[in-house]
Amino acid sequence: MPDPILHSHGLEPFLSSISSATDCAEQPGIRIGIEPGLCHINLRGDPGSVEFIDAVNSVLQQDLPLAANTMTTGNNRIYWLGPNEWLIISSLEKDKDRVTNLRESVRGQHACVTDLSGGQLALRINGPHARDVLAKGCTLDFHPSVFHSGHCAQSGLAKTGVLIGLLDDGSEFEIVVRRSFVDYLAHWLQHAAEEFGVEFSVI
Amino acid sequence: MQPNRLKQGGRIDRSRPLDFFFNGRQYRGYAGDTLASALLANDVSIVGRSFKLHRPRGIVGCGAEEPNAILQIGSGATTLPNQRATQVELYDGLEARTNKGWPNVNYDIAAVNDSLGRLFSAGFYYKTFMYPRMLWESYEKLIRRSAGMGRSPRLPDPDHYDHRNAYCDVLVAGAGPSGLMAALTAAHSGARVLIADEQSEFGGQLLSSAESIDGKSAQSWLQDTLYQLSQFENVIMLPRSTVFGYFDHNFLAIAQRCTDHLGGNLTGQIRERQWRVRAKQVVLAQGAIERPLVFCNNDRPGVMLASAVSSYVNRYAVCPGKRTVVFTNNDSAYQTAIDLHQAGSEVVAIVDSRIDGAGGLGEAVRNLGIAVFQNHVVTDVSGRRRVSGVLVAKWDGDRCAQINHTISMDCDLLAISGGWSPAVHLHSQSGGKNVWNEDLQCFVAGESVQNCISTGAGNGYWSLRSCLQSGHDNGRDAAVLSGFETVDLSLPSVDDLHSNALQPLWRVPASKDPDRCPKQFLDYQNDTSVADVRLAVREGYQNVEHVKRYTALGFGTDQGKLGNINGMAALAECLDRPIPEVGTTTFRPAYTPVTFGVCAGDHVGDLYDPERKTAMHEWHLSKDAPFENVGQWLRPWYFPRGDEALEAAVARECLATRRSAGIMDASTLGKIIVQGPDSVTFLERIYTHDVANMKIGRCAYGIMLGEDGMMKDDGVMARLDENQFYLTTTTGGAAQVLAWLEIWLQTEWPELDVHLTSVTDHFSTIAVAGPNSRRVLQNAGCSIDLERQSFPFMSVQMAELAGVTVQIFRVSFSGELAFEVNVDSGYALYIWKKLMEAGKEYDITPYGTETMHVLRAEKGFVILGQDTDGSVSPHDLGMHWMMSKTRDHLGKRSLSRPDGKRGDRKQLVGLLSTDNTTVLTEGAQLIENPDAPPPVPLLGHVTSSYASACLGHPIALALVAGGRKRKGETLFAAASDGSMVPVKIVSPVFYDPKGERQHA
Amino acid sequence: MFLIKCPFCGERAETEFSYGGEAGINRPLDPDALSDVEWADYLFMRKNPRGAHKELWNHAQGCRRWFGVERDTVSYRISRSFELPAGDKGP
Amino acid sequence: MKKYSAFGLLRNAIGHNRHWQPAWRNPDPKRKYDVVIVGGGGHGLATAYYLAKEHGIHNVAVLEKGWIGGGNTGRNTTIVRSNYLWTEAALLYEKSLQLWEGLSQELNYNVMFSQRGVYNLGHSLQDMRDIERRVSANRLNGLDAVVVNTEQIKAAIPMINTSANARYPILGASLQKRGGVARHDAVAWGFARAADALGVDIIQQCEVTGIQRDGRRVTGVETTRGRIEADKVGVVVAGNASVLASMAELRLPIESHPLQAFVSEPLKPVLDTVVMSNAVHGYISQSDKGELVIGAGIDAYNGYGQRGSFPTIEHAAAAIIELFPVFSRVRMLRMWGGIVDVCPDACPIISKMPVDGLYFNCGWGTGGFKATPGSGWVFAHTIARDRAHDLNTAFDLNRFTSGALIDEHGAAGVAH
Repeated sequence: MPDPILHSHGLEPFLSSISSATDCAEQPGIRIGIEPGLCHINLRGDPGSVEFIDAVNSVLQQDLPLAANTMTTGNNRIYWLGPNEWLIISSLEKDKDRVTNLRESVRGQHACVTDLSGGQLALRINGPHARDVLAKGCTLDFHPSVFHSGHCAQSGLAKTGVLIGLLDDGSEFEIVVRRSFVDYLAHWLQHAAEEFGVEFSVI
Repeated sequence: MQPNRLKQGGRIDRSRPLDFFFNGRQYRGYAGDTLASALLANDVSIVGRSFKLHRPRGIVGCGAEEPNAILQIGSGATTLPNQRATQVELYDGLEARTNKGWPNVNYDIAAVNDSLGRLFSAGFYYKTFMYPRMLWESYEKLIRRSAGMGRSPRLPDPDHYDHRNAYCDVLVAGAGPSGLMAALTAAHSGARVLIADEQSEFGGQLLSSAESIDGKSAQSWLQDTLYQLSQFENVIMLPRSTVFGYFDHNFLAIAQRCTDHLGGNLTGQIRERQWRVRAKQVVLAQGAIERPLVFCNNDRPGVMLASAVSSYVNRYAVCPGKRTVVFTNNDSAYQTAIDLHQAGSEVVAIVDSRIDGAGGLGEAVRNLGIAVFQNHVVTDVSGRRRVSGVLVAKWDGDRCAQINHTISMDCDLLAISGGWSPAVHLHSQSGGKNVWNEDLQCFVAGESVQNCISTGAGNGYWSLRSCLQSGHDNGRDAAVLSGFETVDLSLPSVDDLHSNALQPLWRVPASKDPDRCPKQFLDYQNDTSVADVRLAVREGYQNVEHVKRYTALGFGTDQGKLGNINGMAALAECLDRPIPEVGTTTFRPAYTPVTFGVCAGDHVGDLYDPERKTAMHEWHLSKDAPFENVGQWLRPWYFPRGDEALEAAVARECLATRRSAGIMDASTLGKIIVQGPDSVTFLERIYTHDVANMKIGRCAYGIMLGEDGMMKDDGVMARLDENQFYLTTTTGGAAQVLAWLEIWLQTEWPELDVHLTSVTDHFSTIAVAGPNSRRVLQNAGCSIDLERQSFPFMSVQMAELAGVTVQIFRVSFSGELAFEVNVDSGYALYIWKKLMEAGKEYDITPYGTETMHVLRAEKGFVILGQDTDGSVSPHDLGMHWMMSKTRDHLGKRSLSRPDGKRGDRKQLVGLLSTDNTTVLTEGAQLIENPDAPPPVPLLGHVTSSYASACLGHPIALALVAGGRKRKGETLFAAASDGSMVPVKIVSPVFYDPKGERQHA
Repeated sequence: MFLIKCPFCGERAETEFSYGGEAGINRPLDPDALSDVEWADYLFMRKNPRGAHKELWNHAQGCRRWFGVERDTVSYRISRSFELPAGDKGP
Repeated sequence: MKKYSAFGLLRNAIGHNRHWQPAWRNPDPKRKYDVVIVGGGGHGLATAYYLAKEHGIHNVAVLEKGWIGGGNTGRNTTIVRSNYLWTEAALLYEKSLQLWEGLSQELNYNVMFSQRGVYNLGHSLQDMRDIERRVSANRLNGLDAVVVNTEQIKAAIPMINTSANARYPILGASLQKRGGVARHDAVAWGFARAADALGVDIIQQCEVTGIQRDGRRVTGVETTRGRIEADKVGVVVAGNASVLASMAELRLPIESHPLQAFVSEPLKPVLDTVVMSNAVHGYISQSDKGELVIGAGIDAYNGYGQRGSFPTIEHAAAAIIELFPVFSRVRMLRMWGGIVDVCPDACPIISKMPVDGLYFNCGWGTGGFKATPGSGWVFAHTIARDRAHDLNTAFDLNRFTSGALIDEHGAAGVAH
């Protein structure tokens, strides 16, 4: 692959249009970071198969989350998406051959490895009002007693489907959205977060 | 000067005077006032005219039940129609106007209707305005003009609205004494509590109560309690928030008003927020609504609910009259007499219909020197524009009697209480029935069908003590039911003089029978009187729903909060049946009206629906391409050069592509990876063609049918590996097709080992078409041999292009030599630009959806959804060759039904206008005889029609009955503008019929 | 708005789901052997009961799995959600 | 039946309105009728009226489990139009529209049929192709219909948002000027009064619990008020067709869904026509009383609860604001739901059944109100003659077997 500089995530015009608007002295109630250039891999397989689990583990060096609505973090962020489906997110640079290696490791099994890096974008959301903003557009319960760190869920946010996970220390959400919706979602977030003050940045 | 303002007391802030305007005249009130209290303080007695009879009307209540003081607030884009003055918080500069009355509300010419009142009896419009028929439209214009209430804004709303989803263990609707106790108790147990109240301040009845709690004033207990509640992290308190809807599975909607009270010109902020709450348990503490008494002229300005009078006196420091008569059938209005007396206002008398009168409260009243007329009723009111006196008669409790008055009393305020009706609306909305309580003479909540419980006055507990007690108990139980420990709080002590004794008095007898006496109103806003209900019954409209619909009872903006029970009682009397047998009505959301805006939230304007954009979107924008909505996607329609119009641009794009090279963003196509050992088996059940025989690296055109045999979707299928396939779908069909594949896989054939993954967004697709397309790719640094022998038509290869790994499909939707490049969307814009650069020497021309449509139509390729609808089979499109002869697939069986074999099915054909110049209208119907009278047999319609620059004449595709056999025949294309264009039926393939170019 | 229990993800709001109609309509194994009437019965005829109804729902915005729900079509109460029976490859 | 007139109104007013006659009798059911109509909605009452008037069959009972007009007749958004795409549907609805045009006079009951025009908006190029297709078909079928452009729409409906920057800009519309709205309750009451005057027994609070047969022939019905014999039984019970069918051991190609609507508080006239949009999923008119009457989409699930899910209302509110941004501050007064019986092809079944003497009229989906008089007219013909009229031949139950569906999805969608 060529230089990552060639890579685009679709939010460039959005970011350039709002750069001046967020020039506020006060601490924003919500910060939204865009993390481009990540490797997104969709993994399908049988969690009941030791062979499958071992194969995946040998490549990822990390356990697949087997409980519903959970994620594991380590070298990668691995999200449970369904009873036989996971999303693996890691840095693109570090994991150039990740897709090939994973695919090799499960060859011969009824498993499936699909590169979705171009199709998804991960947003990081933190700040004192992060939960308030998410609750505006999502029907999940974001109360800390329910949505704690390591918890994740696929749901709808405003009018698009998303995957939401709460990362390690419980202060930052990761939101994965399909690329074609990312411009819409960024506009919606900007609108929804306006009352709290919002700041966008590229991580 | 505020003539009715008390010198002291109340919860208003006398240091913050606020000026406001009513019908253009300036008045002054204070912070803490409602518009109604400020109007009363200024002795404004007429605030509206009734709907039909234009009778002058004054403020009756102090909350959501108000039927008369319905005003227009503000002007311009932020004007608000139909606001209840009793619920509008006063702000500086507020402008309010009445809806009716010409020349003005005080002197209204249309009040002549009142003297013709009997003409405007219930249902009169069903009986007239019919003859002559042609005049109905003129009658209707008049009716419409006189109907309606407030005026809609005529400019777009500058404010915002939003939604907030919330969960709680215990939702408490209403923050009066019982609601507060419930919330407090539940909060102590650790439950997540959300408590909402429609008023600006929590407290409900406590805000205007003169009673004491724990030896302190009710207001000071309230303050302590609110402080305690605010200290809980697990409690959310929402004032100005009406729980307006109770839906299935304990889902409730709350409308929170955020800015209205701050003043009308504050725009651009979040004006209202809708809380969408999923509650484990709900405590319904919405209190009770006082009922008016029904007697002659009971609608005169100056007749008010007793509890409202108390509120105005105690909470707003306004005494709405100087001489008051209290008329009641129960204890509660005695407190009003006391409140008035304490405020220094004269209470002429209490007229109590009961023989025994009140107990403890009666004594208290007598100790104050207030006269009590037990066993008496008010039969009529004098004064047209303001109460000037009442007529009082002794009454022995016989409801059928006609009685004459014996006493007349001068007064300017009549405070009435006909008892209380619990606000059972939310309980009813939740699906619960309401049941009649004979002791209390009201409907109370019956058995709960969802996880909710009614409490306090909302469940028929009238006294403060019992409200606190039931709130405590129900709050505790709700917390326990949602999984928390039992908590018992000590209850505050309250003196209770109140007794529940109430005398049923649904209509006060008059000196004449109810059809002849002055009107006894049930529903003020709609002018529904007892006589109207009697008329409805007489005419056979006897079911309560018929009565309501025929007389409009309960159809006002208060939705019958004030009048429904009295109306049902009038019906019961008329039918001589007990009230519960007459039935109850089912309440529907909203409890009080909510704006469309708050229901829609932020899903308006730019955010109404997502705009899906491709990775090349910005590039298209930079070329000033207009966009076409295809589903949620934005697709470039054409790429104008300078001020080129659509036709010219498309002609240029078409020619460039046919002659050299064109490039198109095809990223919106749906893309699905099918993987697994049973992929072939699975796909053969879905698609019509032979999948098993496809070689690895080859592509095929595929169609899928619905089980009804009709075309569902189409696209390219590529075999990437033994067990891996790649499918494309139509842009609009992507999500639907994936769902369709999944439902069959998961529900019908779960034994098949197949995984489906959408890669629609991952891959961007760039189509390069035209005789020079191969050279463009080569120029861009394509790593593979693109020549015909090594990369034949309908095959797929992996490659490096400008250093990026891509997947190249040699497929063509234009009929030209063409390549579709699939690239990781992160690199798509880069590759697009590279291809543009590489194509420069071939004048590579970007084209949009319109050119794509023309190119494919020249080839006779159909677009599903345009050239087909849900009634077109593959046979109709001439796709017999696509159908497997040997095996079953979805939809196949349906094709052999009798209708599938009809000879006159509509079939795909080409059309040429016989003059060879007219571009047919898409959608035009095809007929044989242009002179036939209607109904003309319709043979089909034009599905696609374009000017073909390449062919030099227009072309069209059509579906025509038995079309394939009609080739050479002439039909007429009849468009909606009446034009008739003769057309010849030809083959649908206009260009390169042998298909040589795509194989180049 | 319903609260629907996805057997895999737990209770979620109705807006995450799409509806799939009556459950348990099995596609005939040999459609060609069916009369037109029998085929129409499979294609179009539905129980559409007033009361208990076994129906299909898809967790469209979640795990994308189809599952069964038993719901009363009058009270809208859901008595249970269930996973669809796993496939049997058969002979 | 005493005729209603302005003079009668005046005369009765003088008599303190004490001499009005009941609009219909309240009889006990007889032992036997020539025809029993199950369902006292607009369609059932119209059927009874036309049986008596057009076919001379007066020994007819209409059995209603609740109160007449209490089902979908009293729960719809009252839109009347006939501009359907397919000839079969267009001619049936046009027959109905023609009956509407003289209905107040025919029944001597003002049903307030108001021909204020119906606009069906187009928001995409494909919408506009479909509109052209439908309007040209309408014209050839003898219906009034025109295609109008954005400027014409804006001129007729000043409050509408015709901005090209809207998310789904309005590109044009079809207009049927003869379309409009009517007063829904009055339709049921008017037919009831007129049918009663012709001898029809209208029996309320009488629920049918069984359909009795002797071999292949219907013999009567079992009801909560006892057994009633009948030579012929016509069933027209929107929202309960499958339930009644199961009493005769039949299944129908029907699913029942909630369909919701809501009204605003009454406003001074602000919208003088009917506006419908399939793409933006909302339709709106203003009643004579001043309320904006708004139809929402259908809820996806089967439901007999006469209520739907709130998000459906939220979507409809957003759609209305998209079309009419000025209504954002207007308030919704009341929402409700009806039960619509939906056929796979969005067209009704007006048909003889496999049991002799049993007839069903059902599956009107979201579009039944406009068809009320026409539906009654052809159903009466079908029952009286034991065969379909030309206008409803295509709406036979057998079309689901033969495959000859009349697919109105494109033309009907959710919007009625």
